[in-house]
Amino acid sequence: MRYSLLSVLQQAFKGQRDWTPQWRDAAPKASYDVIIVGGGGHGLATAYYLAEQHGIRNVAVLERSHVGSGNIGRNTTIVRSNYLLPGNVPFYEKSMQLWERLEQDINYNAMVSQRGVLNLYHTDGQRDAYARRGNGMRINGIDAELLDQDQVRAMVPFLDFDNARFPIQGGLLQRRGGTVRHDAVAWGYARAASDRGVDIIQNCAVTGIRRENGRVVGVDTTRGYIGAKKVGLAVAGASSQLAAMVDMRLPIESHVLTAFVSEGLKPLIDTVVTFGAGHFYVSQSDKGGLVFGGDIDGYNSYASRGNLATIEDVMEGGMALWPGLGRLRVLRHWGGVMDMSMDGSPIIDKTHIEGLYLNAGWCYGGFKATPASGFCFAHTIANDAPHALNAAFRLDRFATGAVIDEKGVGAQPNLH
Amino acid sequence: MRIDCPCCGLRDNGEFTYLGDASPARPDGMDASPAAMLDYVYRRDNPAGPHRELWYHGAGCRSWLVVTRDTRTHDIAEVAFARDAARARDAEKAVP
Amino acid sequence: MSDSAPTTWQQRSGWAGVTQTGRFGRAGGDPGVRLDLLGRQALATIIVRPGEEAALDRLMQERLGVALPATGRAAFASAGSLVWSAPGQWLVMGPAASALADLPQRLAGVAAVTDQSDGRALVRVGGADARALLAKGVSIDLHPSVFAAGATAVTSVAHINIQLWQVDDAPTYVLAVPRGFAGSFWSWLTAAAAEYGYDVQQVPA
Amino acid sequence: MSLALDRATSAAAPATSPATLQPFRTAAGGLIDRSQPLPFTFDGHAYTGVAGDTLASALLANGVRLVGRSFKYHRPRGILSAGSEEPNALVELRTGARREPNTRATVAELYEGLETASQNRWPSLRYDALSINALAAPVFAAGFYYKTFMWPASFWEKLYEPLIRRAAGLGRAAEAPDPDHYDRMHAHCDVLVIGGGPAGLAAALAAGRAGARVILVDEEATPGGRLLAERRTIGALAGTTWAGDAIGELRAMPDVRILSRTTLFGVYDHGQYGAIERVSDHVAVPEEHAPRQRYWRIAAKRAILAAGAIERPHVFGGNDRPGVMLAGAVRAYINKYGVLPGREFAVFTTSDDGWRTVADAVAAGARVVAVIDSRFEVRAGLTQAAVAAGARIMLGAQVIDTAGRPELAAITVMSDAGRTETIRCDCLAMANGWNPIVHLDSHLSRKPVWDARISAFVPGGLPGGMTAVGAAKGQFLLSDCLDGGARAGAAAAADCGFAAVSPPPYTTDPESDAHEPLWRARAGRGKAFVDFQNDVAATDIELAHREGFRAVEHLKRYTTLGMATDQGKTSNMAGLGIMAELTGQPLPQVGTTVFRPPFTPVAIGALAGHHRGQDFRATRHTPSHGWAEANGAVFVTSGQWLRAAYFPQTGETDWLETVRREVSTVRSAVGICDVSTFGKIDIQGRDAIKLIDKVCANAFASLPVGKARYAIVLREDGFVMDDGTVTRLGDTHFVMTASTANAARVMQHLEYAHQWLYPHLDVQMTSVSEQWAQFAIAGPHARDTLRRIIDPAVDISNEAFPFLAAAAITVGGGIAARLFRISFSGELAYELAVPAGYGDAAWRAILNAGASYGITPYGTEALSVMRIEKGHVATAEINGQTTARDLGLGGMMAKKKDFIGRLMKERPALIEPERPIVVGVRPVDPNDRIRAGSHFIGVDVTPGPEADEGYLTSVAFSPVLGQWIGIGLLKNGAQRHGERVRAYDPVRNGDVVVEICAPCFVDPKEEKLRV
Ligand SMILES: Cc1cc2nc3c(=O)[nH]c(=O)nc-3n(C[C@H](O)[C@H](O)[C@H](O)COP(=O)(O)OP(=O)(O)OC[C@H]3O[C@@H](n4cnc5c(N)ncnc54)[C@H](O)[C@@H]3O)c2cc1C
Ligand SMILES: NC(=O)c1ccc[n+]([C@@H]2O[C@H](COP(=O)([O-])OP(=O)(O)OC[C@H]3O[C@@H](n4cnc5c(N)ncnc54)[C@H](O)[C@@H]3O)[C@@H](O)[C@H]2O)c1
Ligand SMILES: Cc1cc2nc3c(=O)[nH]c(=O)nc-3n(C[C@H](O)[C@H](O)[C@H](O)COP(=O)(O)O)c2cc1C
Ligand SMILES: [Zn+2]
Repeated sequence: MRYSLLSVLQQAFKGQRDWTPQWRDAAPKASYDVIIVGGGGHGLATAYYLAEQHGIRNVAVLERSHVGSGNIGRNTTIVRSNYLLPGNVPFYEKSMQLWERLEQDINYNAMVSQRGVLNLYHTDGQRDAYARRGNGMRINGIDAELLDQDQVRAMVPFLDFDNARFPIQGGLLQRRGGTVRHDAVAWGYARAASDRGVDIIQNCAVTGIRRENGRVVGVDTTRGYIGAKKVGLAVAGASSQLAAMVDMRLPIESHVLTAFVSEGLKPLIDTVVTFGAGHFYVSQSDKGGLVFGGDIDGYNSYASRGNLATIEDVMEGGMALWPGLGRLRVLRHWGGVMDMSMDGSPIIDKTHIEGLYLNAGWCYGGFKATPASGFCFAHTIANDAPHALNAAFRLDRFATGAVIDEKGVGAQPNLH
Repeated sequence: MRIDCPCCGLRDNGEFTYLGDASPARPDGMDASPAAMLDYVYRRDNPAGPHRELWYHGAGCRSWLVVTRDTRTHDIAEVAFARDAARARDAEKAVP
Repeated sequence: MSDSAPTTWQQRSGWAGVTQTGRFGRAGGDPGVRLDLLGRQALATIIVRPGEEAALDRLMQERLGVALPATGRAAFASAGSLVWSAPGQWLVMGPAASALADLPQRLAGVAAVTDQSDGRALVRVGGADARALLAKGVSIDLHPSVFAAGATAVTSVAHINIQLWQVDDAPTYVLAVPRGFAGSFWSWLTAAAAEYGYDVQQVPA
Repeated sequence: MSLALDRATSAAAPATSPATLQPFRTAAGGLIDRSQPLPFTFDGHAYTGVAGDTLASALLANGVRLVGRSFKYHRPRGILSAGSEEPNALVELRTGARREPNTRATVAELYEGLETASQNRWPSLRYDALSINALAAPVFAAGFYYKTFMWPASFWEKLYEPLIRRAAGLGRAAEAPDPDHYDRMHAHCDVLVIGGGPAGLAAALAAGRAGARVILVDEEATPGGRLLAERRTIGALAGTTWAGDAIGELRAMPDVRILSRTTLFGVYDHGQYGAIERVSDHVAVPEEHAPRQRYWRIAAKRAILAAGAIERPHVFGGNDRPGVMLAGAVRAYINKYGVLPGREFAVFTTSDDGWRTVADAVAAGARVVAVIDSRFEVRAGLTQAAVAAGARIMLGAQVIDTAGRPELAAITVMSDAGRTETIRCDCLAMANGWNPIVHLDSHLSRKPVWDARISAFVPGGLPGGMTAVGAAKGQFLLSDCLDGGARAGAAAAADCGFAAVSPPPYTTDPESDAHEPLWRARAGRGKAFVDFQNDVAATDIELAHREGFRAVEHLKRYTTLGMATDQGKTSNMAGLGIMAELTGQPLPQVGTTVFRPPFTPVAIGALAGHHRGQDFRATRHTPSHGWAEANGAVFVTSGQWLRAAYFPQTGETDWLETVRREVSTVRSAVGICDVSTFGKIDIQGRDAIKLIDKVCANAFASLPVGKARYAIVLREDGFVMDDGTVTRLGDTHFVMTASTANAARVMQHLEYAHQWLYPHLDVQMTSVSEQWAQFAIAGPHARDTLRRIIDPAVDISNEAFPFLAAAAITVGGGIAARLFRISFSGELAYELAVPAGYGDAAWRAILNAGASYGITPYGTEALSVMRIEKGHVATAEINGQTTARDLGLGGMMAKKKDFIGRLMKERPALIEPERPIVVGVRPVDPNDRIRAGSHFIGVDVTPGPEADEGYLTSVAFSPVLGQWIGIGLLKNGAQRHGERVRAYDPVRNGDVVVEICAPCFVDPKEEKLRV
């Protein structure tokens, strides 16, 4: 059933009787043209675009748990395209554009909310670095504004301007940035893909990748062997484990990032703010919870829970930026296991194994990439060649030196 | 999380700085190949399980440590001075 | 260490401009905490050369009359004190400004000696609530069964790396704070001590 | 502590006490002090409670049952529980900067003058306009918003979202910074006992008696747990007396600490626990110097989870009406607070312990009209009190609906035969079994397991530092709680090396924990709520099931079940039970959602503690800070340091004027700058030079004693990490400097190279950054100035002490110092290092010595101008994205030695000619101003990604050239000197044509340096 105000009203009178599962909970077939491993945002979006853009519908998404159980379901929902380096800029802008029409494309309200993303600066050096970034964005046709202190004050007057250890000088604002309701993205893509013929297979963990004569022929799973002409990996934090199945070592480490939500509150802040002198970023969900986070814990981890050192660091950042937070309460904190790459930028590429494709290295910033990642990965799989937008996200860039290191911290994943 | 520094005792992980996998050995010397260096600098096993990793006790004794920790449970099996581990590694390397 | 010649230049303690002496915090009753700002004393880092630990131990016994303390331990003597500070490293302290001037010579070939006399600001923390006060910032266990007189630790307090050692069972502690951080450290220390009431004095080392 | 855990002593109220004016206050009993009246307000109305009350008990004592409005439908809500699991009774406490939203009235201790308000309603609690939402409830089913509000697209941000956001949310945040302060405490123990009910007290006693270091935390003002809420006996003692004695004994043990009003909120790895002590929340304003709350970071060798259990409500139509309460809460209000939550009670139970309510209510003077038990048969003797009280006993029956406006006035009961009947009552006590508090045991990713005996999940019980006891383990009999607690306490102490003896078994009054779960009652007319706060009804769970959201985590996220401030403490199990029924799965297979910290919400301020405002991070001060401050310097943050940016003099109107003067003075006379912030590393040992040669990319083996050399440190990936200098003080003695920004990183890197990469090297290294104050003295009169302060024996003539010379000297009459002839400004310059204690003196002495030459102190701004004039790269260029080649330093890279970063810097993309390389720029029109961060675009080219040719890293107004200049990174830059490009800066409306030149604007032949 198409979702609309009308159908919602009709069902209100019918006691919600006629709704059906939002996507088919499919059982595996013997084989598929394409298998996407990972039912997170990227995997589901890829399946959707394979069907929608490339007419490839004999596709399965294999998810070891339930759809959306990974990082798509646990991130701080920030979307933006305020990137610095040429390799990244057009890709993330494409993503932004796809967000802007997502609801119409997939007939699902994922609450894309362009409430603005404001990155604060606290020193002249930081200001100039943001100017460099903002100018790069503008050159690429992306909106960016460099605000001074007064302009920031007008937007978010409750921040600590007067007694701060690191006084706020201004900020880089991308008004088109904002937030998107994370779970809805997974569900919406699942529904849209399923409607187009994609099999979404939950509780189906890939345990092996089979090859014959150097090319991929299928995958072993907890629900049996499934044949495939092509296999695309989009398993985020589990990328190294999947790669190990074909003896590949990736330029990736898995790290845990903690996110937090406060108790529900009446509207307090209607934009996304990022502290530039500590690890803290915050926005408010439509339900009223302040959703916030900080830095990763910094050690390799496959456990989706963080520790006190980081939790305190985030709270200190919060209080330093916004002293009015003191009496508000954290309701819950949780972790997600992320695929931190060696230069902090993603990989969307074919591998040296024929028929095997890789989508990984999203670090803590891959949510915003979901639509474009699906779009590009689908293209790469369908055409056996990258799209111009992901031309820079190659696996061989570490060998060639064409790394995309936005932060300039080098080959140390926990610093990105 | 707490790490049992061999000389300082159990300390909060906030006192330490993490570097990463301790397994790759630096290809030393003028004849090291770029391919070996690429492997050393960029490629990681990133195991879900026991992991030998380098931590620096920067807010304590300033020792580099090799910690063997399970990345799924955080159980720590062993903590050793990196210098001792490195000497053992080099001694092994020296054996033809 | 070698500033034995007369000089007209004023020396400044790391606490200068940062601290005030007197009684602060909770009013009434005895102050729970006593903070003694220690004047400058000779202080150096000694780092033993590979394989020279025994030689260093012997030389230190000769020079100060105390053996090299083990990991996490400090040894106090009138000629000078030794405080372990890292594997193969100790802080050596001498009473007078020039007390350690001979060390680099004496330990040549055995250990590297680096003057740190000006690098740290020292404060002695005592009083009935001294342990509770430190527990606010120090994450190590200060219980007497674990950390007693003669124990030392390098750790961090309020994001500042410090070293502390316990000098008696009262308990009384000495904290060595990197000089540039004295102001921020003091801000933490006094905020933490306020609920107990505290007394600050300037004392010679 | 003199503990009044004796209900008798607090019994009788003086006849005139306001307590007796509280219509629902019992005449006697309860752990309260009727002689201490406490006035308070709720929504502006004045009421009075008594000492020992919570806000909830005080409101109930005053007959206030409508306390809040629900999240989505704005339904009237009352008080469900008597503890931290409360989903409904959320209020705003206090006013102004201390306003605190969403506080559970059930845990807020009353104090004199407490101001409270209901929330999420307008204009008033009783008449809330948004209660019309309830009419639209058929539309507002779970997840309806995913299906609509999509058209037109632009309306989402403009219309729909603001409306939704305004309607959603709960309380209002304070409008000002939090005025209170928070404290942090680190504690260590052998045994941590979480919860001070009978199980926890018994555990703590056993461990404490064995000599273990014990910490017992309990959420409530007084430990005791259910003993305070029930009428029980242990041995010959009343339960309350036993608890009081136990607490007394524990308090007398030197190594036992009892923390009351303290919630253990989280369990973290390796025996770390987080707890919050509410030090001052039970008073209006914290006492002077007392924190509002204290965050305890506890490290424990063993932990005993004795947090008890949470009672389950029933799911039936209208179960959310104020007056419908948990049976255990009803008993708590009666026994602990001396309050009757109603006058005519009914009990709806599926368990034996629900029947306890009857006797307690009757004893307190209430009427019990009916006991409805869905079981067909109950144990003989259970009904005795009810029979005696004249209550109707309805077995095999269920409550299916309620009525009242809005407070409860009647219930509808359906018999097994399907006959319905309405019964008048103003309080319905629900007893539907208990859920052990498995939350804390699950924080380390341990999964709870199903215990069929009690139809509930219990802690997983896998090995680890934590053991559950008592109700938290699913042991619901008091005797089991006590015995199990004692055994666990003794075992934990033994694990820590203490010989412990288990006490003889405890005896208690007769008890039973028989129970049969009922996940939902038969359908009635009203909405049957599962999650009260988030308004998740049983029909929403059906809808989720219909739409395929059957996995528990999907169910949760689609319906928001369990996502409210109570995290589903009272609701999750019913939700799972209903889903199990719908899917036909056994309940344990449905599983639970993930439990996460904090156990109850924690104030953000408490976890931040001291670190806010100026104390967010430590500040480092330079040796000249005092002087600079006294002399009006303007400071800038540089990493942790505060550095003087410039020193304005009277008459100077803007910073540019000041900086211009400082630069001109240095270039024409002399200036002094505090550069103590550089990292300084003392490196000694036979192999010191070997280590330096590994870490630095340029060659050092040839560095003679008494010389300094510029040093470049690369990361292993070939990019520049930092630059600095290395000086050879002696054959095996060096001092290395690192930039202010990278000092700590470089030190760590050196230790890494020494301890891990090259462990055999004989090197001794230590930081001397704090030991030495260091000042740059620069300008044509630098030598003249210096001569006046150094000791006469030191020869610093150009011949004896040429450019890059270094030596240990004495100054000020014998003070050991180090002198380096290095220059960042391009002038004749020295850096003088003195022990930091003499830093202030040296600074003053130098100013004095240079006075006759017109010396000026200069700050980081002037420093930066001069280095840009000289084309020296700094942090803006060494930004982690540049190689030595990019910075024009490629030629310095050693060819014949291995060093960190050697191979990777040669990767093809890093040596490609197109790669931007450092250049100088100056506006073609000398009046134009340029700004760092501008991009380079061809003069007649339309800006676009293809046209982007690099960017401007640093700019300065050059007093020497009388115009703005800059350095930047430009594609093919080295070949383009003389060419023009635009410095394009749309974010600041800048677009300036500049000419590319060599990155050195002043004295390119370096003549001034060497005079
Ligand atoms: C706390 C947190 C905050 C974040 N905040 C932001 C933010 O504000 N903005 C932003 O842009 N990004 C953010 N991110 C990053 C973002 O969430 C991720 O980069 C992105 O979701 C990753 O892509 P995904 O959605 O496909 O991953 P996932 O949702 O993790 O999908 C991967 C899926 O693969 C499945 N899988 C793994 N192994 C197997 C197997 N063997 N067989 C079958 N299936 C398997 C997993 O179960 C999982 O469902 C954040 C991440 C975290 C953890
Ligand atoms: N069906 C039944 O008959 C039934 C069911 C459950 C409990 N009970 C009775 O309840 C009692 C249970 O005893 P118990 O000792 O196990 O539990 P308890 O409920 O008596 O005590 C638990 C204590 O833990 C505290 N607490 C809970 N979570 C906390 C946290 N996170 N941090 C700090 N403190 C926390 C509570 O404030 C409480 O004081 C027994 O008397 C038992 O008979 C009976
Ligand atoms: C944007 C966002 C908002 C959230 N809001 C809430 C909330 O209001 N209440 C809640 O209990 N959890 C909230 N959560 C957290 C989830 O309950 C859950 O912790 C998270 O999805 C991770 O899953 P896990 O804890 O089951 O591992 C939110 C999560 C996200 C990503
Ligand atoms: Zn250590």
